[in-house]
Amino acid sequence: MTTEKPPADRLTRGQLLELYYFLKLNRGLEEKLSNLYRQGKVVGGLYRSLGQEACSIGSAYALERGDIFTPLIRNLGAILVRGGSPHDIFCQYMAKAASPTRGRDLNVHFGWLSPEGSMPSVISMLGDMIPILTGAVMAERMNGRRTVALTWIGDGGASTGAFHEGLNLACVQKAPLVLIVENNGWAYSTPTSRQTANTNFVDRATAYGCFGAQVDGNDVLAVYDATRTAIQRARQGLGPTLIEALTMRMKGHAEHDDMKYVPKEMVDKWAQRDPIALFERFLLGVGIGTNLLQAIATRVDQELTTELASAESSPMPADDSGMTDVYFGSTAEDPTPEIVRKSRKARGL
Amino acid sequence: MTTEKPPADRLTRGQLLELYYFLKLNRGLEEKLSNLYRQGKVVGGLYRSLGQEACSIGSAYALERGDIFTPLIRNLGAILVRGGSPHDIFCQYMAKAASPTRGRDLNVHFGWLSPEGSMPSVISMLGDMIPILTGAVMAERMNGRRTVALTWIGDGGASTGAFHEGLNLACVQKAPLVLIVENNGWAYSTPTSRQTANTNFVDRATAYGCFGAQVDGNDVLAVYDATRTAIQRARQGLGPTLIEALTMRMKGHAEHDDMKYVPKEMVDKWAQRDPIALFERFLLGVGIGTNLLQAIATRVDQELTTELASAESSPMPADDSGMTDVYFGSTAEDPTPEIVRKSRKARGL
Amino acid sequence: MLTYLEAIRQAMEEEMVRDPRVFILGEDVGNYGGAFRVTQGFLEKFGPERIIDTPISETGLIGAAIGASLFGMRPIAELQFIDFIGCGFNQIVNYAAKSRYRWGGGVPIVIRGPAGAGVHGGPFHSQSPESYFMNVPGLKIVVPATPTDAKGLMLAAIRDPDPVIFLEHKFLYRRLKEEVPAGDFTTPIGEARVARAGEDISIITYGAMVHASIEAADLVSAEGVSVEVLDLRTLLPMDRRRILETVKKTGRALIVHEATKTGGPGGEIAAIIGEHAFEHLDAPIVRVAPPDTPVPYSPPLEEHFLPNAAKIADAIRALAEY
Amino acid sequence: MLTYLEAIRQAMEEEMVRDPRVFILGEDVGNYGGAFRVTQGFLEKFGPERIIDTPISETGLIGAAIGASLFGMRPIAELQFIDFIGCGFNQIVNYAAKSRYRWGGGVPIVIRGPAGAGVHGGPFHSQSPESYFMNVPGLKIVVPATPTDAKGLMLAAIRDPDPVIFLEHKFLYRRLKEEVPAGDFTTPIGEARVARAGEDISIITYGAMVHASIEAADLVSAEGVSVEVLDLRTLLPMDRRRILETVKKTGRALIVHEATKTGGPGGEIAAIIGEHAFEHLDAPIVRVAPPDTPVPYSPPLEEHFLPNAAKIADAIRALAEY
Ligand SMILES: Cc1ncc(C[n+]2csc(CCOP(=O)(O)OP(=O)(O)O)c2C)c(N)n1
Ligand SMILES: Cc1ncc(C[n+]2csc(CCOP(=O)(O)OP(=O)(O)O)c2C)c(N)n1
Ligand SMILES: [Mg+2]
Ligand SMILES: [Mg+2]
Repeated sequence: MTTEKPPADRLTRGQLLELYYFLKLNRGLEEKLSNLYRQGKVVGGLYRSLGQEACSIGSAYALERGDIFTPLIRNLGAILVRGGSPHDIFCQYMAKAASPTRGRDLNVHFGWLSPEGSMPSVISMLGDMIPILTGAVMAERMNGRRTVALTWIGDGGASTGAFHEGLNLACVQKAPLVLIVENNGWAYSTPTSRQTANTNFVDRATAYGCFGAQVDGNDVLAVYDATRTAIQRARQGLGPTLIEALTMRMKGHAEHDDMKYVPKEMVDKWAQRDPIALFERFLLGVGIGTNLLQAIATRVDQELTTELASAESSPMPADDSGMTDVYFGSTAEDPTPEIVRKSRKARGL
Repeated sequence: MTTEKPPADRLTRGQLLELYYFLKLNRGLEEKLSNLYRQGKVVGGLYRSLGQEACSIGSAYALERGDIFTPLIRNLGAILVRGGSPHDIFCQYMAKAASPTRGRDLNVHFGWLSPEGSMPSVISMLGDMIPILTGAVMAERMNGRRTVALTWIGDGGASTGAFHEGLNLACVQKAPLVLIVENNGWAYSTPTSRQTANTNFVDRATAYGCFGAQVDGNDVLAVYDATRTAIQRARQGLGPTLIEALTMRMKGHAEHDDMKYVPKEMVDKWAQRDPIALFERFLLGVGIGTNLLQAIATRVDQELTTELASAESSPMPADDSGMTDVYFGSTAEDPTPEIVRKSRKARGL
Repeated sequence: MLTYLEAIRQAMEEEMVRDPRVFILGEDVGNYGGAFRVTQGFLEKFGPERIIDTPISETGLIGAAIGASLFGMRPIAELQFIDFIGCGFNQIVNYAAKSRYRWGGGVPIVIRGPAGAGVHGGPFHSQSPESYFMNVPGLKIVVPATPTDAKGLMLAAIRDPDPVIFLEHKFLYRRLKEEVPAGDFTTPIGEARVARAGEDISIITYGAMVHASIEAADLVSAEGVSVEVLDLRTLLPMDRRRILETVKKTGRALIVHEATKTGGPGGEIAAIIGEHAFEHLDAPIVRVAPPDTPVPYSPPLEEHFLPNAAKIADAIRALAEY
Repeated sequence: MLTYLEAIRQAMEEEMVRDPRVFILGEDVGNYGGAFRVTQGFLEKFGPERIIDTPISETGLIGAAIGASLFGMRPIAELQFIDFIGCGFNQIVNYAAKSRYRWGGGVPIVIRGPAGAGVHGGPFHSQSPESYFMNVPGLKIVVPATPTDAKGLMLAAIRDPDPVIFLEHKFLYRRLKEEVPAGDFTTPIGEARVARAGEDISIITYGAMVHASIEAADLVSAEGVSVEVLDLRTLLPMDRRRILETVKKTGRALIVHEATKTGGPGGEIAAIIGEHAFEHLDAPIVRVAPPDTPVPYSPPLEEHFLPNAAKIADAIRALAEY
């Protein structure tokens, strides 16, 4: 059904550059969003994945045709890898009519279903996607497909009951699920040490009876490799893997948050380990030239500029366009009281 | 504040006999309830702890003055150890006015709050008591008391989100909580192997970052010792312990359940390890005579007979006695429509 | 002749034979055939891939049902008692209900389980949870009162493109028996049914209270009062047209439900009548419902708590006098 | 002059100084002072034993609040957004609400958090969850509309012996400012307030809609229509007496809420009026409320969704004409 992805050390030059492209696209897109935010054009909050991009890009890149994934707010990069467009993201953040949710929901809260690969939309409540994706791949298995599902959870979200019920169900069902615990040190202002008494999330794999791996979340190839192995095992019917990716959230919870609560040394330490800088060093080491990287950066910027322009100039939704599809094929009733409608009618309105 | 309980090998003869008394009382009480059930006098279902009595008796016996515990349906024995009376239990099961809940709730769903030691009432939804007792001992700690809380959860109940959120919170708070996972092989008809992919529940202790112990749940002294150690640690401020007690449910989920789904060999195997028979052997081994044990059995039977007679002859609640105390100090409004009340009045009723 | 329970079983069984997308998941639905034996024999017939015993995880199993439904399946999630629906609440109101609206992902699932009181189940095995969901756009709530409707509505619920909460009244499970049409038929979701025709007073009700209401109507008919009983069958969407039809005809509305009075579904019904049938009303809109307490366990308390034919008849008489 | 948010903060802060049993737990309430900074400065002032940052565990933290309350404390559980209340739902409706009734264990907790729409928060950060709880005996639901009431009701809620759900309207947090009495006073739970006196039409409303309703009343007063606005302040228990007083005076009832129309709290209000003020009604009972959809995100959609002064004024006019 799918061409299996090679291990990281057998990725082609083209594939390595593609990874680089997505890393740059992810960061560039978020930088453009930051600008929009400062200009007051983002409707609502903006959640950055600065410094964590490798967790999304490396893992999503290991998915294959037909596979399922659901990003959380900091996995915007995964959407890009799986074919989502910056234009859609811009439109989502600006609440435009052309956004995939037609302005009904925000940021990465959108999705699609396709034989090429699906992205069931996330909701805000952390943990809920774990049982939902478990059910998704159980369905796929019932239909004879060997689809794998990938999703993420934060060090904070791992405290939810839905995490537990979902992962436990996935394990007892040997469902082909790969769950990445993105341990970035913080859940909003709460440090991981106040989230759980054992901050080594990979230890949970034993408890649930699944495979476990801990990986440098700032090393895109390490993330890729760990995810790829987990996906292969899942596809073979061996059940879920919990991958703990160690990383750091290099911006506040959202743009309004100056993260004063984070010790400066912690930021400084992780600044040395920026995933894009690390990967550039690697690429230069395997003989890829600066000019190539520069070209990619330029291409990324051009693409983003074009898509942003188009998104910015697109209209907001018509005010009465939010009434359809609560139930299949129907439009919600206008709540205007009967006597108001009658009185309007009487007045010829 | 409390006299610490000695380790099992330093329990006095009197204490050993007390343990034996409670084991016999637990079993005898349930046998009387079974009789009542067959006579149609139990209102609702009857849930036995046959074969698991040591898990409740041994652990509750390790509690000290002021400590808190909440039994689940199969921890009736713990209620007896902590001063609950068979009379109350009979009344609960027969829905009598004299039951601790005045007929409002059933079986072990009752409780009390007292400086001597409290039993916050359980509810049906499994797992919920874990965060609730965590909060209880957090409150005690805030008030400078070194109270410990003990509760149980089944191999099935351990799959709930409340288990996860509660235990995780207790661990990160280093709350003085002792949680016994009573692994009796089944959750209703569901074998533990379909409940979780790792049936070794003690492995979860590592995941949550608390102490763990696995114990023979049919050995009342082993259960006592493990719980005692856990309680001591908790009282010292070292945080929770998860104790896995290995046992077997020797009756159906409730009396209506013939547990056809349990392999005969499994029942036969565990029948060799009846916790009361095992403890009798131990007692005889340390020189306690059969006559003493027989005397206890007789005393238990006499007590139960008296309490049952009194409970049976006590009245059902008055039909309008269930309207108070929804809110503090108030009575729920009679829902009879106003026009009915007016019409009754008009007719002089 | 099928009992209410057998009608539900038959609907699911027949539909599973017809439609390979249908599967059932829940606690003890396989090995045991469900706590009430609604799925008895299903494991043997359909195998463990389609009859799935889950861990005790309402959030997990409802979540899995949602996920499977997004990928073409028609899952039926059984709750051992409907009271446990609070443990999976968030998945229902925040994922299932809003999914289609937000991003187009339809969630055709059925969440079903034994609801209602009358069997001395106490506060946690007797609840009527419908009001939790009455204000949640995107959900449908189905409350069959008869074996025939139980079958027809179950078939409709499974085939419905949207999430349906299917409340089975456990008091009716084995107490009601009737001739149920064989084979494939559906009872449309959203359509009430005149369970008993009458002229003077309209009772609007659902579930087990349909039977108490009919009994009451029969009681007072000897006194010359003609009562129409409307069985809503579906609470969401609510059949406003038929509610207004009967009330406009009789001019007197009596709402009966087993959910406690304050905040129960009767409020919505009263609001519909108060807005749209105002000019036809000859008497106050009256509700007969339990007091605002948990469902008590002991038989005398539970009996006092629940509406019954006598209490309903009293309200009919007072309304007739008015 | 205090904002609505500052009034809530002041109430909690003053009560924590007065009463050592009061403590706060929630996500990011300490380190960060809460997502909306309602508890800003509290960690420094009261220390980590009384301002507890919990894991992301609504069932856990609400459960812990319940447990602590049974042992003499007066916990305040903050939900980061009230939308997450569905994740702790079971603890609220099955433990907290029923505990006193079942076995005598009173649960004096406050569960509070930002509710309501108008800030483009989308479907999961804009909800009005009150209807989930309207049919749950044992709970109280408080919905302050002004800074003064926010303070007085918060003090009353903390001191209340029973579980209180305290819905703070996030749209009002920093938009409303008024002179709030200093120091200790309470606003009784269960008592509505005439927010604007009038003679011709009664608006029954609560929360942010009180302000839209007053605005509408002002609009139409130029047209000679005198509108009374009743601010319920508490949804459970509901102040039936004051609802009936105003409706009996005016004979015309308009219910306004931000919860979606079907199954919203307006139903209960309509039922109360339809039963007890029937003879005084001169016009249908009318509800102005959003359509039955999730709360949409994009500003034009959200504006279309929400009631506002213009829509309310239209209903007033139609009622006045009737
Ligand atoms: C069930 C639930 N409770 C609360 C929230 C509010 N919330 C949104 S993000 C967040 C912090 C998440 O931290 P983490 O899971 O570590 O992810 P990160 O932000 O670090 O990527 C919180 C508390 C939520 N989304 N869901
Ligand atoms: C949240 C929740 N879901 C479902 C149930 C219904 N239920 C009651 S007991 C039970 C089985 C419990 O098994 P286990 O936890 O292993 O305890 P045991 O009966 O073996 O003592 C189930 C499913 C429940 N009480 N709570
Ligand atoms: Mg994090
Ligand atoms: Mg068990």
